Amino acid sequence: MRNLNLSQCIAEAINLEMERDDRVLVIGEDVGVQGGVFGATRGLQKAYGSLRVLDTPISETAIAGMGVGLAMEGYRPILEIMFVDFMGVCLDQIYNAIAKNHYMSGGAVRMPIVIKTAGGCIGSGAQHSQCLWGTFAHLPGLKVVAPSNPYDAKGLMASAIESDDPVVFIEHKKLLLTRAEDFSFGADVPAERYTIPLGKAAVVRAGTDLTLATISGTVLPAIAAAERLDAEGVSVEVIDLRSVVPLDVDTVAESVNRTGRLLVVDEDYLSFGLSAELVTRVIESKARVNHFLRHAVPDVPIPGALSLENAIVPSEESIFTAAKELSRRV
Amino acid sequence: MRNLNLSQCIAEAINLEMERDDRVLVIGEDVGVQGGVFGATRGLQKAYGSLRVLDTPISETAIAGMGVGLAMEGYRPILEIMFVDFMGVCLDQIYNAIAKNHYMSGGAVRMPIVIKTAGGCIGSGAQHSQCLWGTFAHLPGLKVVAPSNPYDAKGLMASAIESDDPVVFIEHKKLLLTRAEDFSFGADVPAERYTIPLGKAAVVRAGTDLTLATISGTVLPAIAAAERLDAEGVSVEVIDLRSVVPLDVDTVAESVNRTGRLLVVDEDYLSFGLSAELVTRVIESKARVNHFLRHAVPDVPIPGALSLENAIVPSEESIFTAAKELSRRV
Amino acid sequence: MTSLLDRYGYMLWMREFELACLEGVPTREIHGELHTGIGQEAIAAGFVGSLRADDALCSTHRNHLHAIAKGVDMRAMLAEIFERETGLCGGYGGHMHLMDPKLKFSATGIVGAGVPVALGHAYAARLKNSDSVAVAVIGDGAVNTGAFHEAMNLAGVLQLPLIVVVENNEWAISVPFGASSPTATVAERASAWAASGVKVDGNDVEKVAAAFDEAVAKARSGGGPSLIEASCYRFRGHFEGDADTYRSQQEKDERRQIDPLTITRARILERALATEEQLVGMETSVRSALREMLAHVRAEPHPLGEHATRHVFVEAGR
Amino acid sequence: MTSLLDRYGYMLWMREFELACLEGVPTREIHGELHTGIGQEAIAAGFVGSLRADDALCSTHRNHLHAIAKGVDMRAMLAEIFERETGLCGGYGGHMHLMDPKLKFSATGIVGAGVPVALGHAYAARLKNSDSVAVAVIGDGAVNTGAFHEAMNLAGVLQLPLIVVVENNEWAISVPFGASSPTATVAERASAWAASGVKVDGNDVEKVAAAFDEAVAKARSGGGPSLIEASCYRFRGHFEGDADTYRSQQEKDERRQIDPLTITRARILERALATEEQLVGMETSVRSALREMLAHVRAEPHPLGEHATRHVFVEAGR
Ligand SMILES: Cc1ncc(C[n+]2csc(CCOP(=O)(O)OP(=O)(O)O)c2C)c(N)n1
Ligand SMILES: Cc1ncc(C[n+]2csc(CCOP(=O)(O)OP(=O)(O)O)c2C)c(N)n1
Ligand SMILES: [Mg+2]
Ligand SMILES: [Mg+2]
Repeated sequence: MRNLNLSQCIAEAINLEMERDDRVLVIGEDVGVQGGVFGATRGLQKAYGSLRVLDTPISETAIAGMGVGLAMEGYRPILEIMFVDFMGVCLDQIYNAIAKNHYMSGGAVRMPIVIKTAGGCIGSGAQHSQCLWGTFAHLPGLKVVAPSNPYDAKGLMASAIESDDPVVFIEHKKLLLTRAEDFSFGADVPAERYTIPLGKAAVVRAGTDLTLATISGTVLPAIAAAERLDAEGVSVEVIDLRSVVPLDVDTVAESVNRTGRLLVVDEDYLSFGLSAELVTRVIESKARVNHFLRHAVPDVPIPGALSLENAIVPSEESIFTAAKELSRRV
Repeated sequence: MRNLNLSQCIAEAINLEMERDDRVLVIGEDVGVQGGVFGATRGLQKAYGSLRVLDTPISETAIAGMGVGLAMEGYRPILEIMFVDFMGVCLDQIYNAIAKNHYMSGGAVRMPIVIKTAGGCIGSGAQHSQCLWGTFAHLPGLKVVAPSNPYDAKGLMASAIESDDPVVFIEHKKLLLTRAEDFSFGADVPAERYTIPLGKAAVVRAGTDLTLATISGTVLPAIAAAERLDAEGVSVEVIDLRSVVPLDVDTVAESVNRTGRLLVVDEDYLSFGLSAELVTRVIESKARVNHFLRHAVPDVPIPGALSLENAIVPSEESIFTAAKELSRRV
Repeated sequence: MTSLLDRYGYMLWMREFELACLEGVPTREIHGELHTGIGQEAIAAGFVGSLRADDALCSTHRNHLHAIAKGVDMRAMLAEIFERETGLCGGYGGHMHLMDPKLKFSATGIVGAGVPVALGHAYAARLKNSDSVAVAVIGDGAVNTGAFHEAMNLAGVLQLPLIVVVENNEWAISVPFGASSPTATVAERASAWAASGVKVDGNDVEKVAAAFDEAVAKARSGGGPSLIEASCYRFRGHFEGDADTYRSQQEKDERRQIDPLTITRARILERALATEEQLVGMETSVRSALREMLAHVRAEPHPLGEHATRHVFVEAGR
Repeated sequence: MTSLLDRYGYMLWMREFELACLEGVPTREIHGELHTGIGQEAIAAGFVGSLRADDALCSTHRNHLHAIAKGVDMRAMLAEIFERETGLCGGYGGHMHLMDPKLKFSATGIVGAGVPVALGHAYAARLKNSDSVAVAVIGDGAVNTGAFHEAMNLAGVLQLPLIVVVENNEWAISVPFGASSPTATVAERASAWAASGVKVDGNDVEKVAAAFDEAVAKARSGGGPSLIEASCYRFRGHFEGDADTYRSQQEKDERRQIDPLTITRARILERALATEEQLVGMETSVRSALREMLAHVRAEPHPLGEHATRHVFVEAGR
């Protein structure tokens, strides 16, 4: 096993795409010389030069808008917005241009753009800890991907770059900083190129009593919680959604049909986001949902102190408690 | 009856608040000399001068950020972002500062700000037709209000200004342009000041067979569709949610408990928005939801041609069809 | 070299095109806020001849004239504006979103948002090691957007072939230039972004053309970005339906006297580049060509509602 | 008038405060990216004496020194940074979000975002017809944000009492100033926003103080906005934990030799404003005061998890 961490896998995926396709570019703050604040673009500027891997000023609107123009010129830009929290300064280009140009042009224009960014909680407070996949998912025209492990990160990034649609690719900061050997799954990453299709969830743990669907940084603690629930006689199936758009309702519905119980765990804000959409779509799919529960950040900004953060962000412990409660509902 | 249109009612509400409270300001593009592109701030600059009613350059980030500073100084600014579609250029100040400063300061700072904007479809294409209340609602710390008629517009605006919390106030463009006499309800607007509490839905039509919950521009067509469904033997209760945050789940749940059927109609995008959240919360409330249906813009940007727009935006006709279908489910 | 007569021809097409558009508003064939460039033709007509197909042009809500200057098919434009299936974007875009990727023409309804897009085109020229350039046309109001600053800044840093033309018609809806600009001109701000700055009389098509051509030549030869401010006046309301009470009747009456078409026409006669009869002939033929185009467009079908969910994604979505 | 000795005292507090913060990182008492201003003390210390309680100061991710200069309670700051319930924001904010509304001090973690907020404070002064001013401190990297431009522009249009101080430490994380600025200095761009522009040696606390005081006086008397560029160097990585390999060891070694505290100290001795013993005494007492403060803060409780859902709304929400 190569024991790469997640950020290395991302860099490797981008490297392989840049190697096979000259049109792939990386544009953003600190992506070049530094190789990304999380190392997820390491080595790329050395390999491909400072034109294809461009360090920009702190000008996210310029970065995003450049991506639009470059896509129109036939390029496939990867735009790095360092933290997803900063999206508010450039969302206009993302949702009014990148997401809509294909539609507004009646299909004539394509926007094969990856918006690469980091999300998730690591004790950084309200402006550096958000997930916001729900925000992007609400806006038509964007695919929204968030990997949970090194193997998926590499394969999903390859697919995101290869996709002719714009993809918001949210890397979890905690996972970026986790060493591969600390992943209970997906730590073994082949050196060669491979892709994982966008929109296919993964059943990362089989179970019979309860379906736990989640994504990104909460997949690992969900699995850990599930292991502990075995001891309590509750068999939890854990599904890693992998992407919010497309949302793989089929895989979840199929599971819920067997278990009858659905727990959605979401590190993003609870309301008007992933959890309600998934619950609703699973019910709409006519799956047999006897009980469901949502466990997410309870519509609170992420607090500064870790003692406060820990109280509102789903953790192994809180997932365990939520799953147990759901398993007992009658 | 005074026969004021909705934009006049808004201007009247702001006028009354500015009269009783010196701290209320209006800041935005074309709000002063022109009185707003929809006339919703008409007369205010004449009455209160060009300092309290400030015409700004096209600089939404400056507008929103100014609001933050002014709120810290004890003012109660009404910030006009002309169309809700333009939020992408200044969302940072809205969700990272306005929405979070109260929280991040541990309650020490208050942000009594109204973000006043226009949403909804009137044949203006993908960048001038959005509703986006789902976007704001997902972000904690913002109240989100969208009136459906002149009476509510006035009373809700008064409450929004009076509120110590930030309120995103979304006026529907079509309603702004509709004359009061063309409203089937809420057209009679008293001249004096009154408030309507934020977060209280209104049952605008009583019914027994089906609960139709909606907001803003689709309330009127929902009522019209309900009238027609009477003839088909389906008695539809129509609820105007009035605000997305707070979301008055109790009123909807109480109704659904009687009707057993819930139709959510939403002019915003279908997924990851109001419709799933409401459905989920109503089910969570333990109301007896035998059947539900969501009818919203099917995750498509708003097209340019009206013939396309009409096909994807809920209308009296499409609401009628959806309600009828839902009423027949067994 | 594009002759003055050629430019006048373009201006005629532009004016007649806009007049044709006006017809669709009262008839409710065109929805939303239609913005026309009537009175501002000399600026776009000044672009003609300097740009190649591989140069990019990113425009605004007031985009028709720029599209014509870039060579976009007018009939497809008119059909798009009249919301027909045969439109440039199949009816999906509408009048604020004319897009022709083959000619690298695009427009946006968000003020200022075209400048970063043009920056991307300019960067593509650098990547391709080509001498193509990118033009962003904006209004005076757009100079105050963050997007403008960020894009100008990066163009300055990288010395990219970006030309930003500011159509300074003195108004951004109801806000006069002086109420939104701390400087007397836009051009004088250019050095803040290491760009050349020049202000020209935007009613003088030759002056515009000279300044534009110079900026294009400079950009092509690696000389970096330029900011061209062209003064002009918006003859009509901000959009069709705008009561336009914020501008005094006197101002409007006076300023509309200064019509770039009249000016150009007089100059042509003065220089004997054409006779009165020739000009009348040109005018009549453009007018009737546009009448015909409009009639054809009006006979074309509207896009089918059932197609409205197409083109959200290239691949499977949701 | 604030004496040089007073300023040195402030600089000592600032340095020791930052050193105290550093201790919380390896112990995991402080989470997230801690940014310190070590090496940049002369700038904030130059503010002292010019600002009143009713003047506003809007700061950045690197905000501790500015808060100290504004007079924010250091113990409450330290407690906030160490994530205690007794912190300035009760632990809800964290080190990037120190806020003290009584002193009109606030900070943001979003680069550039403090300038429009300061603009609002400056506009409040206009509304109140008061002579208070608003200061935004930003880094060199923030000059390229749209927020900066929009706020500067409006301040220029309205000639508001806004002072923007740019701490030009030559780096925005790994991006050197030259790779993000098209001009050699920030100050020379000021005229684009009708602001005065001046560049000062940010290691010289007296030069900073003079320039700052002049800008404040100008703003107080209705003279409009100023842009002050103060050169400096960030002694540590961008945040604690930054490998900081983008700056050469040689550069770092050389530049850290130019320490504003050393410079100021030498000047004090040179001018015989204090004796070596007096200075050592000051240094020792500040150091021990901060040790004591830190010890106290460390004994204070963390906020209770069950309180995490407070303060989302003033009134009932959801
Ligand atoms: C970001 C943004 N803010 C506001 C608007 C609304 N709006 C459309 S055009 C316009 C005025 C533009 O003025 P200017 O740039 O001078 O162009 P002109 O209309 O005069 O050609 C405004 C405020 C918008 N489309 N986008
Ligand atoms: C809008 C935005 N983009 C990016 C970041 C990430 N970021 C934080 S600090 C920083 C560099 C800031 O450089 P500068 O303004 O020079 O301040 P310095 O850190 O040097 O004091 C960056 C890019 C951010 N916080 N906000
Ligand atoms: Mg204009
Ligand atoms: Mg810096």
